[in-house]
Amino acid sequence: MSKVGTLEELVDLVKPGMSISFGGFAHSLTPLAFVRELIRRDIRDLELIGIAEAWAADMLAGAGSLRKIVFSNFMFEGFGLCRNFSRVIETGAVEFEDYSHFALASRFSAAGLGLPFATVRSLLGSDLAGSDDGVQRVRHVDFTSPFGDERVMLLPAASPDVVVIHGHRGDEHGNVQILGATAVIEEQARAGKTVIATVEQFVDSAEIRATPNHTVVPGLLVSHIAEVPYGAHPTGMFRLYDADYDHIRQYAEASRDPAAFAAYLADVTTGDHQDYLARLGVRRLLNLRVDPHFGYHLERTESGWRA
Amino acid sequence: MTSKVATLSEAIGLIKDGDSVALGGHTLRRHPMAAAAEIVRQRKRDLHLIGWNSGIDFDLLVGAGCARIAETSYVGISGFGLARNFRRAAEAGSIEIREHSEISALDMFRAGASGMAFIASSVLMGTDVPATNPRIATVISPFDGKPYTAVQAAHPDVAIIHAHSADRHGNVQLDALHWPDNDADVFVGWAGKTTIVTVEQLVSDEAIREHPDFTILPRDAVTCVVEAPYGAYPCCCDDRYTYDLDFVGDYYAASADPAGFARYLDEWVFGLADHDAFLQKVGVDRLLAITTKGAL
Amino acid sequence: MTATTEELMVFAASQEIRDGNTVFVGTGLPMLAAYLARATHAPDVSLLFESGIVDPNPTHLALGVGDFRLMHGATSVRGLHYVLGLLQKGSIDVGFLGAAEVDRHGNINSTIIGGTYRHPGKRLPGSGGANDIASSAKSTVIMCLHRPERLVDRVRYVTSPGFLGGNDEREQSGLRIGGPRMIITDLAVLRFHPVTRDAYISSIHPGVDPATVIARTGFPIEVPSDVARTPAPDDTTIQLLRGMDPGGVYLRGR
Amino acid sequence: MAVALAPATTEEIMSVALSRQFRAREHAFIGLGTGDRAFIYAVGIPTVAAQLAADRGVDFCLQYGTLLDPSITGIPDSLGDPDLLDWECAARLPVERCLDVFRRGLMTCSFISGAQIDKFGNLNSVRIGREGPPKVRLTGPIAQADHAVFAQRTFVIMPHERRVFVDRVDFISAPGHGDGPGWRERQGLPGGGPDKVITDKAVLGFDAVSRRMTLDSVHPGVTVDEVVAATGFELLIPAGVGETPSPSAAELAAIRGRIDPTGKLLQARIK
Repeated sequence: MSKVGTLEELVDLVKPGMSISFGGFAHSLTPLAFVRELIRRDIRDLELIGIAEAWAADMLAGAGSLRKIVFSNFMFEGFGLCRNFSRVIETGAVEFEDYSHFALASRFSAAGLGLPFATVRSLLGSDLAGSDDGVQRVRHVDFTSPFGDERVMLLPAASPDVVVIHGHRGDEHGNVQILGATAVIEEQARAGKTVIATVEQFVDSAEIRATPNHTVVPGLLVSHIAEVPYGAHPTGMFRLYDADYDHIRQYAEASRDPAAFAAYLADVTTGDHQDYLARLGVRRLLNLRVDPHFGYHLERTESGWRA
Repeated sequence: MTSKVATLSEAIGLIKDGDSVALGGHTLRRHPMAAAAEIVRQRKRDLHLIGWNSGIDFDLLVGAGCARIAETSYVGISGFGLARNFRRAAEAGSIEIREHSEISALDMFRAGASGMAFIASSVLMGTDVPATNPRIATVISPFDGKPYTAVQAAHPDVAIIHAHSADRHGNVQLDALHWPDNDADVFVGWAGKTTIVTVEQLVSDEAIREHPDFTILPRDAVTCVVEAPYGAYPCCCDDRYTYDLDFVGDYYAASADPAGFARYLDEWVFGLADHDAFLQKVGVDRLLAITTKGAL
Repeated sequence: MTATTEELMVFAASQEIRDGNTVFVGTGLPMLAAYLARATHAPDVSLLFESGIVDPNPTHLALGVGDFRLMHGATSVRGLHYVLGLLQKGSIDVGFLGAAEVDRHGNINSTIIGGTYRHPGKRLPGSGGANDIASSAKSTVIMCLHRPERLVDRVRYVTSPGFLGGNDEREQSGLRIGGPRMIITDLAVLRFHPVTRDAYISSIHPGVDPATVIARTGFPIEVPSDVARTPAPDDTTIQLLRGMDPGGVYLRGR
Repeated sequence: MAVALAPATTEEIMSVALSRQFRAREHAFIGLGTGDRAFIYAVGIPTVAAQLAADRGVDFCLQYGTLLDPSITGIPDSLGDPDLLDWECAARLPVERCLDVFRRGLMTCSFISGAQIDKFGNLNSVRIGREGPPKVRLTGPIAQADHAVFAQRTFVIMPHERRVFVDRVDFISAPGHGDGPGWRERQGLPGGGPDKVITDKAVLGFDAVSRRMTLDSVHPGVTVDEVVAATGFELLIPAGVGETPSPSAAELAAIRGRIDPTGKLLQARIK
């Protein structure tokens, strides 16, 4: 059976109530075409397990798609708070668990290795692993190493029902290649019960085999894959297109107010991804092109190039 | 170093009515189509078009009434057939055609690029071509007393080529050195008194300096550079994008008669403010469909 | 040429980096401090970013640790788990931390402002890598604004552990190494008593009135009459710094 | 067990006839024309002929436009420019070097065609109509003008029709033997000019003395009268004109099984 599907077919795999995790870090690599389609379908009651995919978290929080957020940090680097995310916690609309990056990444890593728990030193002494009314904030066990008196913290492995990643290119076998810093995508993909990939481009498998070092997630881990150009917009893809900072500013402004944000969501989820791109327009997409030397967008000024 | 970056409108504004204008590219490859459309948009007249293997670029300009002379070895729309606007103008006698073979056409650019007054060889002898073209004459070699064909150097008032990248100083690059027809564009570019280069992308100085051996025209050879993404569309652009044969087919159909072509011009050239508007009308989907799956 | 407050803070932070150190860097002033150290006295410093980027040589200023501008010239680009794993292994000499709220024992809160954990007045982004750095770097340098509501007796929520309740509480909790070395504010530099782990004023910035420092500290603190002044960067250093942030993205005071 | 093969097609007969013209060592130039019949004549038949000759041991260097010795088994689905970049070959020559191969006389043979040919083998791909604006404007001389000057021998491959085989072409875009004996020498043309004309009806050559076109052989099933009727000038017809040899079973098997299994070349099944 072919792993290749359309974006719509891939989103069909996500059911209400599932736990889900998205690849991405700050303003990069986030499968946001997938997220917009999730929101368009109004799939709710999801448990998001996330490290730094601020965009997925904030959009889904703002769309009311989430029942619970398990996370280590969501902020829009350079633009401040993720306001929808903050709002759903401040209003008590969702359950939540706080981790550090390493603690949560270690939970994914443990699941990927088939281990029952991760052993970390992070969270010792801090309030992250505290309790409220006798209930642990995060499931953990303070543990003394059997090889001495060293204290460590044990955290259960985390295996999301669905992990969705976005890559630079992939093939029909589900091999996914990603350039640049790949955040936690390797760990997430190994941890997921079902791994879904969207990629900027499909290429022939021979291309993949010629550059195996770029393959961050091998096809054996990926159950479904779709070609979705600009699938990370408004986040960027290193060496392909930069984050759309104008769009990010607009988003940050809209997210200050629930009504304005609802209007934003309605706009970006009208029609399918092709419609979304058509509304953005060719020039806007071209403006995100990267300089081939640096791999990110440069602005030309009278005196030279400005990042 | 002063910046040589210009808008397409500014660059094409350098062309005066009656100028000789050389266009790079060949068959359905890398013709400077965004520039050609802007020439039409600015309603230039009486141009003397010069090329070596011409196609939809010449046909568009001739069909729009911009040209008085067409000088090249071939005008056709590749697999589709004869260039219909060009053919109509030729048969109506509204355009003067100065014939070349491919070698003689390249020789005029090579001579122009390298400062030779002419290049003599055995091309075109015995053909009726020299009679059509004042640039071609017979010379008797003082060394062996034999006749040769002399092709006079071309120094077009304006030369326009489409390339892959350039920095703001005007250093122009192609993605690879050894694609077969690069050198023809190099000669065309060098030969111009004024040389306009449209590029897929303006890039940093560092990007150019990373592969200095890919620079086909140093800044001295270039008057201005213009960023025109998909600037060869609907022609192909090497490893960046392939041609849009559907678009070419529609063009070909529209060019079947003058009225149809006038509608084409209204819809695709005069009706659009600039190249950006053209791309927006073509649409993201269509551009993505022809874009090459890039190598990492 | 007079250094602005931000430039003074960055210079002070850069002085904490020794040549050959491995430094865990975040966005903003710490990033500039690390670049400055590398450009001056610590050419062999290695810089790590939680996004997985190892020792880049950026040409343009990055807006964050996930910014592609940080990718340029990196010696290695790995995952987040990989670089944070290096922390836990004990390979990081200095980690930089920002803080919405920090207390007299160097504990940091970057999770909530006001209210309780379950019902926060304002919810902040959360730990991210901060807790990991605070838990496992050999030493940390904290940078924050000197305001009574930010420099407090005890943080409302410990996102990133300092010395916890002081004395040897940090060690007792299982955190065997590390702890904050100093707090650099916009008014002063604070360090920690080796036994009690209480913060004290180590120096105040040039031109700052000791009374202001006392008034803007949210817990009782002394400023000795002979208190040292924080060393200011020379003109060359200031120029170097300004060249790193020509747009004044982080050095806003300019 | 012998396999019964369908009778040879006209294109197969033409290919085999052409293949027998080659010498021990050839550097042949094949243009990259596209479009149905023109493609079969300009690319398909020369390619098949060259392969058959190579099977017989002819040392063939084939040049397709700027590509040197591309792999024939890997002929792309389309000969458009982007596809040519992917066609495996020994070298992709800059077009300048490629045309210099002509100019230096390295090309032993080339294959050309046109809208008109006359009794001296002059070709026209520029215009129909001698004076004033053309009745029909054609594509232009392209590189054919160059091969016709420089190639040691050119092979003309044309459809045999009266309006194509004319007494005198309206415009010489690729020179043949001009107006007869000594003409090429007087013009200073280094190449040998047209050697054979292969049509869908016959194989024709040029008389060694008069340089006029002669009938060498008619294809199986074609009469001499039919050829004469399809020729718009007086053809020299030697006594006892024979029949073009039919392809052998081995040649047919090679064409259909190995050289052109999908009909790309001889049926223009190419994009």
